[in-house]
Amino acid sequence: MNFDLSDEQQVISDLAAQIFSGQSTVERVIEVESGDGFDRTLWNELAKAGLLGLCLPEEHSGLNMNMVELALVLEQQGKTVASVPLWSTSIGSMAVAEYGSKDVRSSLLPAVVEGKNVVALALANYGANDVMNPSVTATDTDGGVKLSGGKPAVSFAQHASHVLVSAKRADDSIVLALVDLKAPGVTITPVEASNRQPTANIEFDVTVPATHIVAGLEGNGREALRWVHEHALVGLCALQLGISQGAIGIMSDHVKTRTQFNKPLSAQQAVAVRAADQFVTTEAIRVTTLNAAWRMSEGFDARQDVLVAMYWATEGGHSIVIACQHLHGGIGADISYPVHRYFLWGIQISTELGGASQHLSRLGKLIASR
Amino acid sequence: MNFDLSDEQQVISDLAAQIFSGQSTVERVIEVESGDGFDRTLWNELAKAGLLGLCLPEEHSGLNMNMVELALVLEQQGKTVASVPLWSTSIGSMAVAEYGSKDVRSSLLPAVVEGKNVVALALANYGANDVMNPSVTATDTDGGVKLSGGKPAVSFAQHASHVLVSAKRADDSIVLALVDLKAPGVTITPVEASNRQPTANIEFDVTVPATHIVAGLEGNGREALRWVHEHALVGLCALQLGISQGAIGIMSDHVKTRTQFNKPLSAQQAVAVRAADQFVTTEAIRVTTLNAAWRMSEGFDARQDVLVAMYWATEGGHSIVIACQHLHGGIGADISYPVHRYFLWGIQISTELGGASQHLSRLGKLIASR
Amino acid sequence: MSMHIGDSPEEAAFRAEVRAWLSQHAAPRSDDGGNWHDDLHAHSIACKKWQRVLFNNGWAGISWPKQFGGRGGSHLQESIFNEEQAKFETHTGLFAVSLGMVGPTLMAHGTPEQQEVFLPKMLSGEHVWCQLFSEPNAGSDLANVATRAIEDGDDFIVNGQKVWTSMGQFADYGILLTRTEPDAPKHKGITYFIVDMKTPGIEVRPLVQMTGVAHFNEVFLTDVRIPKANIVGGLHGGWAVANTTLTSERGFIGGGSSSWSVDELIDFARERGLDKDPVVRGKLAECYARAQTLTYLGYRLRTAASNRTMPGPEMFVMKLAYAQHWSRTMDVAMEIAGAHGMISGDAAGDAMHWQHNLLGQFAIRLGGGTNEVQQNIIGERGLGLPREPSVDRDQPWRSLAKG
Amino acid sequence: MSMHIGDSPEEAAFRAEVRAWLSQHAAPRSDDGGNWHDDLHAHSIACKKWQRVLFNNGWAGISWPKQFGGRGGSHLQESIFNEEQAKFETHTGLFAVSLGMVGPTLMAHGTPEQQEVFLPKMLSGEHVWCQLFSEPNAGSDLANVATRAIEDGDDFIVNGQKVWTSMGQFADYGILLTRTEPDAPKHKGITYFIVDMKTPGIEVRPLVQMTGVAHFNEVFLTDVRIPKANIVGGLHGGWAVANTTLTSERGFIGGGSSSWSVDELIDFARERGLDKDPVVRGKLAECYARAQTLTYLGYRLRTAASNRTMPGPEMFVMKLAYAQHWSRTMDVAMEIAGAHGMISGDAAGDAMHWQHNLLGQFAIRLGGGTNEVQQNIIGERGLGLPREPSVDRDQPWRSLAKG
Repeated sequence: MNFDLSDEQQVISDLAAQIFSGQSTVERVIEVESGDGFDRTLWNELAKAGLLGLCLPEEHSGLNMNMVELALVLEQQGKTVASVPLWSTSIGSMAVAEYGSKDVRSSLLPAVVEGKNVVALALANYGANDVMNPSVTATDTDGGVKLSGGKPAVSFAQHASHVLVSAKRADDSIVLALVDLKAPGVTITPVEASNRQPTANIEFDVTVPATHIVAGLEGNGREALRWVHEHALVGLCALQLGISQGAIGIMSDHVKTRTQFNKPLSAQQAVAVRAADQFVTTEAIRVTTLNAAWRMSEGFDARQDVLVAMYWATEGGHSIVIACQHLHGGIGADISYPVHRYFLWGIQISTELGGASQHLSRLGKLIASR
Repeated sequence: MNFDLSDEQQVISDLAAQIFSGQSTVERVIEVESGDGFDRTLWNELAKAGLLGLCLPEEHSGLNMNMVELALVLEQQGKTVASVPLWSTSIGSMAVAEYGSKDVRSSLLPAVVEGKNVVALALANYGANDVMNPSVTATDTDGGVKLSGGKPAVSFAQHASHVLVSAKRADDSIVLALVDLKAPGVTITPVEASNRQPTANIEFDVTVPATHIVAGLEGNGREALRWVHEHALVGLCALQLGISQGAIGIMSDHVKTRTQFNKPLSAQQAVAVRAADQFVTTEAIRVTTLNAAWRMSEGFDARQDVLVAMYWATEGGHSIVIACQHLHGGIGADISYPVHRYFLWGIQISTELGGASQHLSRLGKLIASR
Repeated sequence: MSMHIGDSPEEAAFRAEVRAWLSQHAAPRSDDGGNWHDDLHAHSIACKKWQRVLFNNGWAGISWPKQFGGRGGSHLQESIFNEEQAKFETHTGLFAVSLGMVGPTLMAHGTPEQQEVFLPKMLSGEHVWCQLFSEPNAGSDLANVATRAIEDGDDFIVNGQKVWTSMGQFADYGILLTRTEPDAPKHKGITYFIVDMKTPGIEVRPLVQMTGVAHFNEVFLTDVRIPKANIVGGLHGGWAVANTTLTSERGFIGGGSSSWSVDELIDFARERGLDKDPVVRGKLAECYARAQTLTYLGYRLRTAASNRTMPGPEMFVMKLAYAQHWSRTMDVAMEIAGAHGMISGDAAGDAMHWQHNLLGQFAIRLGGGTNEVQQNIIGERGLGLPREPSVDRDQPWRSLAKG
Repeated sequence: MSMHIGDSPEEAAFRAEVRAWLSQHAAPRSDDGGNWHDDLHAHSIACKKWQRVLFNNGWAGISWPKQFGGRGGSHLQESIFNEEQAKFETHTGLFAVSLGMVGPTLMAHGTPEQQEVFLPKMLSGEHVWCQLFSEPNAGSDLANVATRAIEDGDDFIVNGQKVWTSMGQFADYGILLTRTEPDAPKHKGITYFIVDMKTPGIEVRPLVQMTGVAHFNEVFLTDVRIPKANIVGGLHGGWAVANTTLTSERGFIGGGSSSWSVDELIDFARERGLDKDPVVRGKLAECYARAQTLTYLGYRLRTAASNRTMPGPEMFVMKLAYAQHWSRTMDVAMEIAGAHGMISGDAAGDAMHWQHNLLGQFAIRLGGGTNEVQQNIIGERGLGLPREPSVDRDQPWRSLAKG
């Protein structure tokens, strides 16, 4: 039993902290926001540090680490609300490494490690958004699979080279395809996302060659989608952990220094208590996220663990960013003050891939039908 | 539009306040608790003041008032956690007055007004407790209806002369019967209730004469049960309103006078804020209960209104009594201090006839399927 | 008078009259709640136009006395009018401060001259008013205002900075709190002015919010000259006047018509195929229960306003319940919205409407005093809890540490 | 050392050894969680018997050094043992104060003589200890203790009243906080004693709680004579010693084995036919999520206890999360119980078990400092918020107003 990070993990976490806090200052975030929304300087730094290949196999120049280490890096990203497609690129490329053909691995992964390929994730669906029930339809053709239909709100779609998309055949079997976003038949329509990250809806009317069908040619589509989904969820939890800490840090500084009624806010009725509750919830996100990431890294069944972490990341993360925003009073409403970005990110992550009720429903089904 | 009480209603409320606060002091409550649990002295006072026939027709010596006035009286009972079967006797006798035969009305009601007859209500059921799906079975016989089966946790069953019991025929139609508790075939097994009021489980193996079948001989059983159920629920809301106010009153006195860290508790972090939240919730119980009672009195459809009031009375009432108990610290754990009775009553009312989720489910069904 | 929760026959007749008039003069409300958030300027023009229509037809200031140009009706009638008006595509927000806060304050504390000059043009929509109260270091602790006003002949000269001035960029006049006696305790050295927003030295800078619009402004005052005739409530007597304004504001925020309704949320759930989901239904039911509760709390306030003077803690109860209701409902809305909840702009469709309201919740939580300020007032007035011991109530304002 | 959330091979082997031993010496846990609430006396006898079995078999004080009669094992081993023990019908509550609070305190602050005399008999179960800390006017503000101890030759003479003394009616010894220097600031005039509960002048009066049992007691001390040799941590040095005791208590309350589990709650829902209800399922899931979270918070504390000294705010986080979990779970349990939830006694069946735990929640919320006290500590240690300005920290205790 050891809940502490290993020395190696601590190094990764410190390295990520150094890069994100060094590069993604408030000023830089504003600069990127007013540009195209992709901090390429930071992206190159992450590539140089090897963090874009953190969980990829050594044969493709990766560091061969796993979900715990990725969670530690995403946590640092969340702390600085840095605008880079680390979550989707990492999860998408890990899925390719895990399930993809030799061809697709060799063509995609080394360029991911170098920072040249960016992967988007199209898991969410129009309608009631059951990730395991994709809204894009897949039809087998000679030498490939034809995809038709749309995916909403894909972050960084307009800057990505590829998108990992889930689709469903008429017989309900599932296909995971890596689609070249420059291919004809792929239509990208930028939309505004609440957290201001570059985001687009994508329409597919394209045939993907068999080499780029990452999973689903041999009946393993559902298992692979579940794998990607669980890894994506834990990635979101890790981001939310960082966002919560970032929000709480700004809020703590505020309530310590802001004086009303001739004493600091933190000494006013209820403020300290509310702040403390946010700290407790953040710790819940932390330990459950680490546990889920660890179980996944070890190859254990982590279905329930992921849902437990997601419960805290959605319900808890949501209430943390609302409380932090609230405790800023009017100042928080001014968008030249940084706390609102944490609010927007926190809200976004709470709805991305399903809200708290949805995670609790799934968890309830698992535990009550044992 | 007038949300204020009429002068007549104010008189009733004041009268009830005077009787309950005058008679049902903390010392008296303890005395009754250590006896048989029925404050007969108070009961006789209520009879003398006419309050036992508050909503009964004038022809049976009643005051011919309605649910708003009864709610005002039950509120005062709740404030003092006085141990009298006012809720069940009032609702039960009102149901008899509304639906019963001339025979049963004449035989029951005048004695209720005088305080001689006490009516218990057996609406809850074993199992998943859907009030509209009674667990006692009804079988038509010559000249009456045979009842078989049991009802749990009937308050004041051991002191009542009659019980109004809901039962179901094999064809799912419903019967409401007024059963003489001295009749052979009625078995009363006292149980301990959390709020320490006299309570018993009842087993029925008895044939009730047609005169005492209050509803259900002519196909109106379901409608009558709904009528009783709604009135019973609003009665519970009114009790909970009083309980909440009683608990908050004791709590306010405590936090004002209890000194820790050299200042009153009410000036400590978070205490005043938490106390204020309980006040807000109590006001929600108040306005929604009055609204439901008023709509019922006017003969309007009050299904949704009752559920709204019940939501606050269960979810809100529950959190009020827990907060008040909590804010007493260790002192509240000592049962020679009065606040715990409000906690026990509040918890009991929150589960009696279904918890908050159940009321929200029913309400959700009504509003979403419009 | 007996209890009656709903329209009396006279009130129903009035409501019918109002509805008939409105249906002739306004379009029915659109599904997205009149999505005016995006273009404040257009909104302000629409507000002025509508206020002029109201005024010309005798519907402006329904509860205001006739002597001030009002209709001389009851508060209840005004509430009925507002309820019905909310069902139409009408724009009113620009005059919220003027009619909801400045008007009642001037009627209570203004001089006859001030009332005569300003009230009619407020009603006609000719003048738009804003509130210059909050400062960077005077938020919840409003009595800490530091904007200085120094006597100079028949005028005062004002220097300082104000924040959170709603619609300030469109305002013709402002109500302004200043410090005129720094050596008095903080509540006793404040003077309340009327200020012409075109006076030299006033600069209004819009603050863009998360929703992307600039509802609020910072206002900088540099050597702004205000005649003494514009003082409301006497020299150093501004705190009592400010309290009248704030009480009106809280009532407005607690009882104002919303840009959304639970019915719309139920429709939204239905469109998203979630209206049969039992968990979603339970949440919709909770939102519905809260909305109903606010209705009855509102009825009670109206009754109180009709029968007596303003009640004790009821208004604060309403404001808190309203803030809770808003925030809970938006949480449910975002859950229902799902992936759509993350998209803004036209692509988002209905979800955009809810997202706007989610982001807008902080104005409700903070306007008219934070939730915490309301809770403390309820503690005092509802429960009789002693006022939180204050270290600064009786000391000279000048001697207090400034945050 | 790499991260490992769960038993290492060595730990798994130890767990197997423990389980094998337990299954030979104890019966499996019954469904109702060992419903010992009703008969405290029988419970106390069973506790003594079981502690003796543990001691004789080398399982008492697993993490205690061998010099004090312990097993010399790790904290982790002790946790594993406790987890396994909770699956059996074992009685341990009587020694919670002795082993969880007094032992660690004496090991840290006791004199060698005190350690030698008291620790072994604590482990063997021969001596039961209680805590004499809280007073009617010293609850959250424990440093306000007023029980006076006055020097008299080789002894001190003690007068005062204590409350909330858990299991005091069964105790042989107590740890006692007294005021020895009223003219010092309140934290600096406190002395910590060991007191023999059979000393003349000590009267223990049980307090009956809502659950119907008297877990707590009032203790009256009248001219109680205690030798100076029984002082722990030096004259006027009691506050630091008390903090060691309290820290241990919080860890115990946060991490103690429960009289219930979420698995049992799921079974209960199944028995009541509610395990397929989607709303109930969602609530069960929330309870499950909270339980899992406590498990990992516990793992983290254990890791910290094994690798380093006691961590910062983590223990307080755990205690708060535990209190929330308890209270939320009981709410869900009572909803599931329905009408049964209102009945006590034998007729209630399983519902009785949950009702007991519902009523018992306040001990968890209040023991080891109220939730609010924990929240303030987290504010200070977790967020670096300044300590709430205290009016009484440096003044002589004698000069403070007494509540």
